[in-house]
Amino acid sequence: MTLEALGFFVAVVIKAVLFSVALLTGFAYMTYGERRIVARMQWRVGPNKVGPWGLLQPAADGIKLLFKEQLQPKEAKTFLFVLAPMISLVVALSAYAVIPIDKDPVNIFGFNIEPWVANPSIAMLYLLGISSLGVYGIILGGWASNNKYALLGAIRSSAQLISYELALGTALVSPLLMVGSLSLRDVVAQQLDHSYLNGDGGWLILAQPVAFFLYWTAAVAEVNRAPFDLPEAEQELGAGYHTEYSGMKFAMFFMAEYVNMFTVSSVATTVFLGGPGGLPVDETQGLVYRLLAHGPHWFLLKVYFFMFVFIWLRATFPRFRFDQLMRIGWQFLLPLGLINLGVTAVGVAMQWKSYQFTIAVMSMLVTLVSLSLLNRKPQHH
Amino acid sequence: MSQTMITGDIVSRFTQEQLDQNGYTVMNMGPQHPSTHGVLRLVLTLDGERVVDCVPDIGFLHTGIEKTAEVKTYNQALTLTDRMDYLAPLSNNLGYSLAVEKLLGVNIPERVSHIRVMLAELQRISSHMVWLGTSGLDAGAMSMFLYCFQDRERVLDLFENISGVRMMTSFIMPGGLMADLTEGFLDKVKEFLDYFEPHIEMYHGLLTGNSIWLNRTKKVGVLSAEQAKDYLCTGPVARASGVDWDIRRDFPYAAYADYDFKVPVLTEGDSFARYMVRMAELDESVKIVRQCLTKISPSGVYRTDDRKVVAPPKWEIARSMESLIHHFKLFTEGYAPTPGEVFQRVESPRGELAFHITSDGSNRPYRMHVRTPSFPHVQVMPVILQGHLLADVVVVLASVDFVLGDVDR
Amino acid sequence: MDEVIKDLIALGKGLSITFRNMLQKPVTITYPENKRKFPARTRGRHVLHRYEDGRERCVGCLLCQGTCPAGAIYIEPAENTSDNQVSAGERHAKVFDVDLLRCIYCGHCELACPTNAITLENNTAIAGYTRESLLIHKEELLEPKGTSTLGSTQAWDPKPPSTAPKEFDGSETSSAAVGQGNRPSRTKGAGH
Amino acid sequence: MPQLDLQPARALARLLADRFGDKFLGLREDREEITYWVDSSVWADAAGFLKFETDFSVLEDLNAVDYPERNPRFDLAIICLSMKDHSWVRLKTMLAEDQPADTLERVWPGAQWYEREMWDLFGIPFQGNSDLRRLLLPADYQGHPLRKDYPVTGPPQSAYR
Repeated sequence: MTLEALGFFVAVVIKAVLFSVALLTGFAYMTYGERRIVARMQWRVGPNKVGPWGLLQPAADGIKLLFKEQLQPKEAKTFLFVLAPMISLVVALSAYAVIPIDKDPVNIFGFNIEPWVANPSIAMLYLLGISSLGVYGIILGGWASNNKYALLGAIRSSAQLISYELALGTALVSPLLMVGSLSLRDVVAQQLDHSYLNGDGGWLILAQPVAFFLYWTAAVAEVNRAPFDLPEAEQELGAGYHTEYSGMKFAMFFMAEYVNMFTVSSVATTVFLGGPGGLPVDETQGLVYRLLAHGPHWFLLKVYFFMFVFIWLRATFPRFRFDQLMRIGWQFLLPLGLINLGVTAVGVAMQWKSYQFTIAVMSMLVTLVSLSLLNRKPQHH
Repeated sequence: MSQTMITGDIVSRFTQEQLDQNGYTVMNMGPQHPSTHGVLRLVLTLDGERVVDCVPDIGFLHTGIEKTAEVKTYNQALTLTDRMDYLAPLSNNLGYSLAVEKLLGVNIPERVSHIRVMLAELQRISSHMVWLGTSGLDAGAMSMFLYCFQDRERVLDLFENISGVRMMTSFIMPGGLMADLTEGFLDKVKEFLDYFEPHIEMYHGLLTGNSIWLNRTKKVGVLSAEQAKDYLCTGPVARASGVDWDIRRDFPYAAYADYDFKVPVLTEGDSFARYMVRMAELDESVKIVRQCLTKISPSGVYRTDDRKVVAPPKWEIARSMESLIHHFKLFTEGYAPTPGEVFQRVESPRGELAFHITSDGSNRPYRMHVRTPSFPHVQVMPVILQGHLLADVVVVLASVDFVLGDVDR
Repeated sequence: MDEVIKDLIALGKGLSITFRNMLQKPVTITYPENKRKFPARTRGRHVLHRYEDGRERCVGCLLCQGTCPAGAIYIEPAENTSDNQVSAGERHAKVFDVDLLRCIYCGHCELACPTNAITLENNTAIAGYTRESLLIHKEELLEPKGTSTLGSTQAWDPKPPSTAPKEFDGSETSSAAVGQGNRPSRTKGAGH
Repeated sequence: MPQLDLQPARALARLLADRFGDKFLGLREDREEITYWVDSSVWADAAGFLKFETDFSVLEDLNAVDYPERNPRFDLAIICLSMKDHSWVRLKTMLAEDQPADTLERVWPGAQWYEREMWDLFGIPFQGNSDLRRLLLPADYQGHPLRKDYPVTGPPQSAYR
């Protein structure tokens, strides 16, 4: 092995560890943030006792979960029961490997550091593939618990994830078609290096609002968050697939859920909101300009915005019922996604400018609305 | 019922062979379950997630109130009634007090009746707030729960202000009230109404127009008017099914005859209709309490002056021999109505609450039977739930709004 | 599709409500740093009161024990002697136990007490590790020597006509009935 | 309060007397409440008569009272409501110990649980009830606690004493 290859390898390992640590810390503070924000939305204060403003609450929770008794039902399948939360967490963490948190490699102390763990040219495929693996953890956990509530949660989850995977994929294909690459780095570069008005760049949410809406809806369902949190609907199923889990095993499921939230938010940021892009200034003017133009802070800001939306949705909406969830996925999101994809494909073939895509997509929406207005039929159950 | 085991544990209406053949699962929902609103146990037979059959099992909260009342004096038994429907203790107090008063033949001053109406309506608001919050929560709308409980807290603050406790007030007693209103109480009630009324709008904004909520509740848990009557359903559950029946209007008690209010009736009979009926009742309750405020003087007579039923004021026993004797007689023996029986119904937030008290001429009720509104509502669950999904079960349970203390007594 | 638009508007309305509520001040109180004020009538733990001269108000008449729906009160009355005048009357409560685990805080005891000796006060922080610790005795119930309060009595009772005596001293009624013994009545024509 | 008009009650009593002859035992008015007494042999028929041939078609309550010294021992009562003219009546019968009463389940399906409750707490068997099990108490419970001879604190050997 050459020295260069070894260096690369070490760098990747270090970055992977750093990303994991950052994600897990982020998860911990996300739970804190969620509790505080939801509390404020409900006229409460939230955790404020442990440490200043309750900031050490996640640590306290972590310690509690670590030392909590690990309970396991007598009839549970031990191996799978233990394996399931691990699958969930590992899969959730590995999805993050391909997400670029800045545009270009940064030069620090002479080392050229790439702000991503890996940059395969099929990053998007990798993401979709790996995120659909997450369902294994849930299914195995629910089944191995030998609990009917957990099993129902697992079944709901698998059906939901598989259905929404399609909508999610279709929604992502349209912007990728415009970019013409599956590499997330290219997606970011495309959005940052060109301008929207000139025709072939700009944040893709402008050119693909419908795709963004579809992606976001499917993503909320994909990570089992309200109002699509059927697999763990505590009012119906106790806690769904992790009913029987306690202590650190439960915490792993919990982490996986939040890391998945980070992942889908990051993908939304990367694909639709220009990733680490910030203000349209000339980055060559100096460090300040560079920071204004792009950087991990912009990326985090956007991700946290999406996380806030997750929390906001959870605080507001009732939960869907299973058949309704399926109907939305198959009868609404997927057809709309396909139509959008068709429109986009035509546009790409005809080499439309970005704003032309916007116009086309919006007019497609208007057509659909007016068609349905003309063709209104009584809503059946 | 083919399978009743020796221990009496209900498994399902189906035999094991039938279950295996059809691929049904039996699932125990409760008694420890977040959405059974207490300790109700539903034995659900499921086909996938679809409910094929449901056998309710009650009695986990059976406290023998009817038996206990037989060894308490009439005044002591009042405190038991608080604990039946613990979300509407004042309505229970009112029903019991009216029954005992009817048994005794006592006349109640008008002001007392108006205060009773006001308290009962405030109680209705607080009880409906629990219902709204929990049914929102059961459907997954978690903020609803806290908003509603906050509003309920405000009502409980009012109760605490006049009675010293928030829930088990025992404030309405046979013969009148426990004490007079506190200073400024009516202003506080007005303040509460002004605070509360915009919140009804907020709840409508959060749920009524929300398509997720509509989808979850419309055409879910349909109960026809005939079924409602056959299964003794009353109150909002029956009114949502098109049974135009409200004790407050049709057998006016206390001072309800003097009040102007509408009885909301819908005909759909589904969970959404039950929701809308209760939301409309909130409006009506606010209206009634507003009318009360114009009719009640801030202080004045708060119980009957019949010394055989209520004790004389404390200052009087220091002056009057007769008062002292009455005081002692009342707190040792109580009062003894002549033999006979009465049936007194009131409209509790959950429906018709009726006290059926039999007296044998002693100072204790010979038999106190309570016809509680929640009891038949649990009985009707298998009828409503047939063919629904598991997720609908919790919504229907919440929309019917029973209290297990009320069911089991 | 038009329904979808309508739905989205309704959903947006819900979101705006929760967002607006987020900007409001929380309504909760951070306990134990801040405590809410109890109303005067709060029915919490029982207190036995004294007269200003230090004698106990309770005359051991057993009314509260008799009227208690939960059977939470146990009293053993004893005679007052001339060298040990514990209460104002002829008898006093030698033993006065309240079982806080049985008590339902209904307030019937304070309604029943002819001398306003027992009241429910706003001490609601009642907890203990053993059953015994929650069976409280006379020493814990009595207000300390030297203090003389009326407790929540005034919050409950209607105001007496101005001619009424301020507190029960046995002077205007049949003293035998409340255990006042044969002390001479100061005014003629007690009763009506 | 206006005096109760007894005319409609007497009319209904005549109807009941025509239908059930000497099985209809009479009419009693107390505290403005009307009670019709029938013999236990026509219990379900009288209830059915009230539901299907009069306006008193809604069952409100089913209640029993135990008089241990008396024979027959139990009073069984239903309250029937007329939603049309806002009035109600009480129909009562007497039952000896262990004497079954006819079920009202066929008249009002909702009577089932009320009868189960009475079976559970009083030990009154209801003939024809489709599911006569204990309702509130555990299935292996001994005795019927609302009977007057059942001690309030539970039987002497009871663990709950």
